[in-house]
Amino acid sequence: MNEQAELMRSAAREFAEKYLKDVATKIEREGIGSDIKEKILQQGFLGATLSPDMGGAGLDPLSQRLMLFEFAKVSPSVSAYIFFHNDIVSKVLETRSDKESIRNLLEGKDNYGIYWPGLMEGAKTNSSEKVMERVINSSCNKTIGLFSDGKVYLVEGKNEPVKDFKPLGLRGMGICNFFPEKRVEYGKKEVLEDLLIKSSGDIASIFLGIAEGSLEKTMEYTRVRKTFNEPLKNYEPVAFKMAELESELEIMKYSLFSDEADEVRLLMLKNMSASFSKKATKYALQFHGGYGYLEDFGVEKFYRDSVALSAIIYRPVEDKRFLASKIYGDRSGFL
Amino acid sequence: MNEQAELMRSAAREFAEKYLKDVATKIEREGIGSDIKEKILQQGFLGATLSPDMGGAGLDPLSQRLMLFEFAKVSPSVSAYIFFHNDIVSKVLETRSDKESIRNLLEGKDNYGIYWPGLMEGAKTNSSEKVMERVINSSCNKTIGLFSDGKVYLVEGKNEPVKDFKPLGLRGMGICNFFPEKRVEYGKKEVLEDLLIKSSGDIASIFLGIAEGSLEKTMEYTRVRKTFNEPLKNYEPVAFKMAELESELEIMKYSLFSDEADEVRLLMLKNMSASFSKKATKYALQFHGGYGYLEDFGVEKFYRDSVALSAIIYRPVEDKRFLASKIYGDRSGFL
Amino acid sequence: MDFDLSEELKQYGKKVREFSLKEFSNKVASIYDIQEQYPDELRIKALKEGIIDFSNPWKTMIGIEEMCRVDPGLGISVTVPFFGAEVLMLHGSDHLKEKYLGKVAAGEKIMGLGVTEPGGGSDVAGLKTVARKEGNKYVVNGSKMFITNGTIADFFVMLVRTAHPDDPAKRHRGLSVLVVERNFKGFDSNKLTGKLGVRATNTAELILNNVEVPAENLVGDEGKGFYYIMEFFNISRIFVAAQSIGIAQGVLDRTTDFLKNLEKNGDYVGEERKFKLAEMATRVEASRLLMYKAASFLFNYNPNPTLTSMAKGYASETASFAAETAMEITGQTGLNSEIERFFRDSKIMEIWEGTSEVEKIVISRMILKGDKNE
Amino acid sequence: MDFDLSEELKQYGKKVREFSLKEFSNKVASIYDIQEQYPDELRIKALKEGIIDFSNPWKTMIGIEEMCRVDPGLGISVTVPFFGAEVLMLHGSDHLKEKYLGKVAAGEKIMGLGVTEPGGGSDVAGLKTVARKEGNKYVVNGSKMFITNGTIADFFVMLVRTAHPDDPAKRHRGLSVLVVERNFKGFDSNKLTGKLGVRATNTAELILNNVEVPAENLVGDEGKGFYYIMEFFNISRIFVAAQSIGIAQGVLDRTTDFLKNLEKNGDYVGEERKFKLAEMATRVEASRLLMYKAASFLFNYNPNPTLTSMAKGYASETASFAAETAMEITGQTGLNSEIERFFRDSKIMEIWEGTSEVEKIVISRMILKGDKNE
Repeated sequence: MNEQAELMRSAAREFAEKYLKDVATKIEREGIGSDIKEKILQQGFLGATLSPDMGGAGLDPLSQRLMLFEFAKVSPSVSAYIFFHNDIVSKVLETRSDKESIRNLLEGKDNYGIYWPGLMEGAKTNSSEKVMERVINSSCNKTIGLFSDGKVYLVEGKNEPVKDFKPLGLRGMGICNFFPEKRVEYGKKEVLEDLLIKSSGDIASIFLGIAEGSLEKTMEYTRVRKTFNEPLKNYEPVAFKMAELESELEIMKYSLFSDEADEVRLLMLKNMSASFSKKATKYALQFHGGYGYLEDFGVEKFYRDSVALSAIIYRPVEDKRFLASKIYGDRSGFL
Repeated sequence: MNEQAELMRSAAREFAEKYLKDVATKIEREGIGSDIKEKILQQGFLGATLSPDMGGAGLDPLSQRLMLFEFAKVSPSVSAYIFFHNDIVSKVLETRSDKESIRNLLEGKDNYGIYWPGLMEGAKTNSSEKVMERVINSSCNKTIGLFSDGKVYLVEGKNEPVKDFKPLGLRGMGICNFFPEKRVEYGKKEVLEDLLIKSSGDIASIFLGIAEGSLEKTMEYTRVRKTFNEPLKNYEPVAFKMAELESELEIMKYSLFSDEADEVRLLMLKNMSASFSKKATKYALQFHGGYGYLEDFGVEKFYRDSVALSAIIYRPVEDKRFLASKIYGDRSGFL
Repeated sequence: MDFDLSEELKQYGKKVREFSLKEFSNKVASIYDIQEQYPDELRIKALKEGIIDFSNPWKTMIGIEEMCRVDPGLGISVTVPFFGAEVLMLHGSDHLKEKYLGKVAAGEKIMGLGVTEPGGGSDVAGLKTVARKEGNKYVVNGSKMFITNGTIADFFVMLVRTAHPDDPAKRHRGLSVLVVERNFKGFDSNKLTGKLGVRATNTAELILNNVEVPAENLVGDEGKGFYYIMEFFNISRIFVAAQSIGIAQGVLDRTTDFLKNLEKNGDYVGEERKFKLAEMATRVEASRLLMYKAASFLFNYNPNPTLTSMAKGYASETASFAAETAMEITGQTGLNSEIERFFRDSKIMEIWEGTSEVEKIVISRMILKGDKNE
Repeated sequence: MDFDLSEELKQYGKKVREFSLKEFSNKVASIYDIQEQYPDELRIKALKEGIIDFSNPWKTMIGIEEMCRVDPGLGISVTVPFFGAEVLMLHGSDHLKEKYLGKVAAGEKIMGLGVTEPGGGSDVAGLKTVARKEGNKYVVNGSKMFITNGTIADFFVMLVRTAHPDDPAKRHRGLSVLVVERNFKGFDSNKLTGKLGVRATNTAELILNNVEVPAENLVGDEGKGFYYIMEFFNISRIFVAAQSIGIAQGVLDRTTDFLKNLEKNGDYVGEERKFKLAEMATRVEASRLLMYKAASFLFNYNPNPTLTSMAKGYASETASFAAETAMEITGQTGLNSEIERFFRDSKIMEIWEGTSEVEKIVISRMILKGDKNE
């Protein structure tokens, strides 16, 4: 691991420890506060991957992965918030060298929502252009949106809370209905698909952060919680499963947090980590018993977020087909 | 990867390609021929991990892993043959600085069998000292054996074919009944348990070699074999599963074939690769359909060997408990 | 062999389904879910319309499945006011039955079961709530956790410790069941909020501070409480199986519709999602057969704990497998539909009324004891 | 609802079990397995003792399960001389039935089914063996692969192409079924050796080089062969489910004994192995219920392909899951016992008579077509 990466990891870990850990449940309930958003900007986490000539820090891919991982361990919502701005919004703006929007982003003037119904096989596409329903990021003033004409737009407008709906995951980011006032085309659907493929390693980092966050809590809980007068960890089914989960996590992390990780390996890790995070967070909840079912214990959010994030940024059909075709060196898995 | 390791990998791969590939099925049917055993000795694969002052090449652990992996891809029996001699026999002899036996081993005068009933929870222990039943390695003249007194002996004696029994796996090594003539104590049961723990990385290498061997054949088969006029690889359930299996294999290999792999990680990899190899070889067989069920196609042997090897050198209860205790930093998983 | 439900049960199932489809719309279910509100109007409506019929356990089971298939949170809420009733039915004095059960059936009262404690869970016999006999009353001190209907029930069938055996191995003895009313002095309850799922159900912590319970509120014999409760779980597990199968069938219905729609619109479906649909359907079918078989023993006064635990264990794992798979198949669409609520509701199935781990302990113990489960 | 087998069937099952325990000792099974030898003596003995009774499909199913529970290779061998008989029964002329089926029932002849071809498999309609009509005979050219009883059967019910539809989408039409005798000129067969498991069964490749088959040996109508064979698979799958459940129950029996022994000797068992035992037992029970339900439709002349495919698919996966798990639990002991043979025998269940993949295609297709599997 290079030095920059190590430094970024410590910085992110410290930040999460200092500013997020104690308020993680509050973030889930009330959203990421503007004070936290402000601090994220100040510390340069948001927009960090932008090239220096765009005003960013030109953060290397490994450092970005470590940063997202450390945040996701504590608050998947915060990690996703940075991810969407760094991996999607900034990149879309960069393709058009839209320096002004980037400056506004880096100065905290703009806060972006994400909207891409119909990006995945079978998902409903949006037909209305009057309202963009359930945009991710409840406090956005702009949105990167995929419209039913198959094009990506930068949309300015107004957000409004969604009534009678509570999203499954990323509750810290929240959702809103967005009323467009002005939109500018920024490319075709393929731009987003391409960005999602290129972000494979970052997506994997969030999934693994989610898994590690839930497993850390579970390691601790199974040490202290007793049943039939013995700590849970003394029972084979708990200890063996935890050993199995910790092993998978460790082996994936080793591969993900390496300078050498190339495109195919990052794709592999995205697929593996998506299903792993669901498995790990489910066991984490199970081993917490009834307590795991309660928001206060901070475990169920990882389970929800792993599934919600999968539905939002992981595409089981397309991503697997893409990888299979890479591995076979020929189009595969399309029947 | 260091240079020695790279060299060893090429050497083993070349050897397997040149001397094993074409006779792999023959080895399964008739055993590892004495010509092959001779060549394995000549090339220095057998006994390679012995320290130079014992007459070995002092092969580093990574190189040994790569060597076992490359052999297992083609012939798990040959890989296991080298493994047993390098990881168990040599080490047992080394603990007593038994230079004479080591010399005989390196000169091809001795060929060792392995015998450890009762090493795992619940396995039947041997009670007779007149005959050691079903010793692994049909042509051995000596055996490292665990007896019912809980002690490990170096046993000299005669082998005899086992009637009416065909072993599930490692058929190239074969099994025999062994009639002891002389035995010398070489320590307690714990010596073997300790060696199995220390060999975790090597065991993982064999399992992953088995998996890769079967998956390589399956990649090829699913490219050419058609059903309903389309190659199997074009169907999602085949392509996605192959992508998943290739991914797991790749991520484990990356971690296993690294200089940095420490004891805990190698233990993790042993556990993961043991179950992975069963899964991978089972799918390999399934995707070959009826042909996979036939010895001639060289796929079913990987499935058998992964399960047999698990029963012989992988201990699901003890190995998982050991790892869980390492991870928790405290005795775990014993209830 | 006969795999058909009786005509009466089929009709009943149909009636419950119609009621549920009418009353448990996504909009209604969604509001109770978000607000974590118990649907008392629906409970009363269901009772009035004869949808809830606890006189016949087959009907109860089928009713639960059909309701949960439409919405698990509401379905469970509507069917749970009787929770624990079997303990009273089987072991309560006539006085207790008359005083308490009748009003529950009439819809005037709601009851609850008080077994689990903070730090308790699977180890029921380890409970710490103590009832000290003083004259013709018990004085109860302790607390209960994760109690369904905790802030709305009028009374609870509660497991408490009435004696302390010297030998820790005998701690199953010395437990007794009392009927504890909410309006007894010293009784308090705190609603638990922020549940992952089944948020329309009411869950609370109970606190008992020198609560005085009349001795006549003892259910059955003193010291036999543990066995009464284990017997009860052997019954209630079949109803959790029904909840689970309702959930699994519910997401199967919705996933099937999703894929049918894709096909209809000429969109790509792909074999992988079809295979997953087939796996879901197979597991739902297998779960239901296990439940029916277990029920045919249980409701015939011949309970088979192996089969009951198989049914509960397998069905609950199927619910959570099916809900996860449905989320995977439907993706963004599922995220913005009822499926996400089913997903959140499903996980508790593997936890309450005996975790999956407990079911496996029961099954393996019975098998190793020589039970042939026939 | 009634989950009990009739007294007659129970007695029959018992009788088959006793026969199997007596005749299929590990020693005997082991020799046939190693030598890849068909146990013709056992086939005849079973017929003589009235163990094989193909007049009642329930008996066939239960008999297969009980035999395979003791030894899969021998059990299948003994019950397979009738393989394909249903095609003749349902569609053969009286002449064909009399000429061929009677002798099979009398134990004088063995039959086989010739469908699969080299390079064929799941895609049945893609077969390449051609029958050209010439006067009152067919001239058959082609080859068949993985044919059970291939070198021992006296005749085969064989699927061949008799017409070449222009439209490739209609290639299911133009297939027909012929009865082909081994002693017809131009017929040849090669035994396939080196099978992973079920090595007592006989498997071969058939070669047909201008084989002349009398036109009267056509089964049913020309061009309907594909449908006859699909109908047959819908029947035979239930018997593969029975084989699979026999295997799964067989390893469950042996694993239970292994763990009981550990407990008896005061050795460590551990919860993990107990949990796995519980999972095995649950899946065996669920598989059997699926099979019984599918059978109750099928044997009542009301086949339900969804249920049949669920039963076959789930049971075969259970067989291989159970055998693998048994190997894991018993380790070295299993390696030196019958369990390793069961393990080798189990895998083919997921391949023959429709791979697991084919079963899932059937199930999902029926569901998406709107089948409610009721």
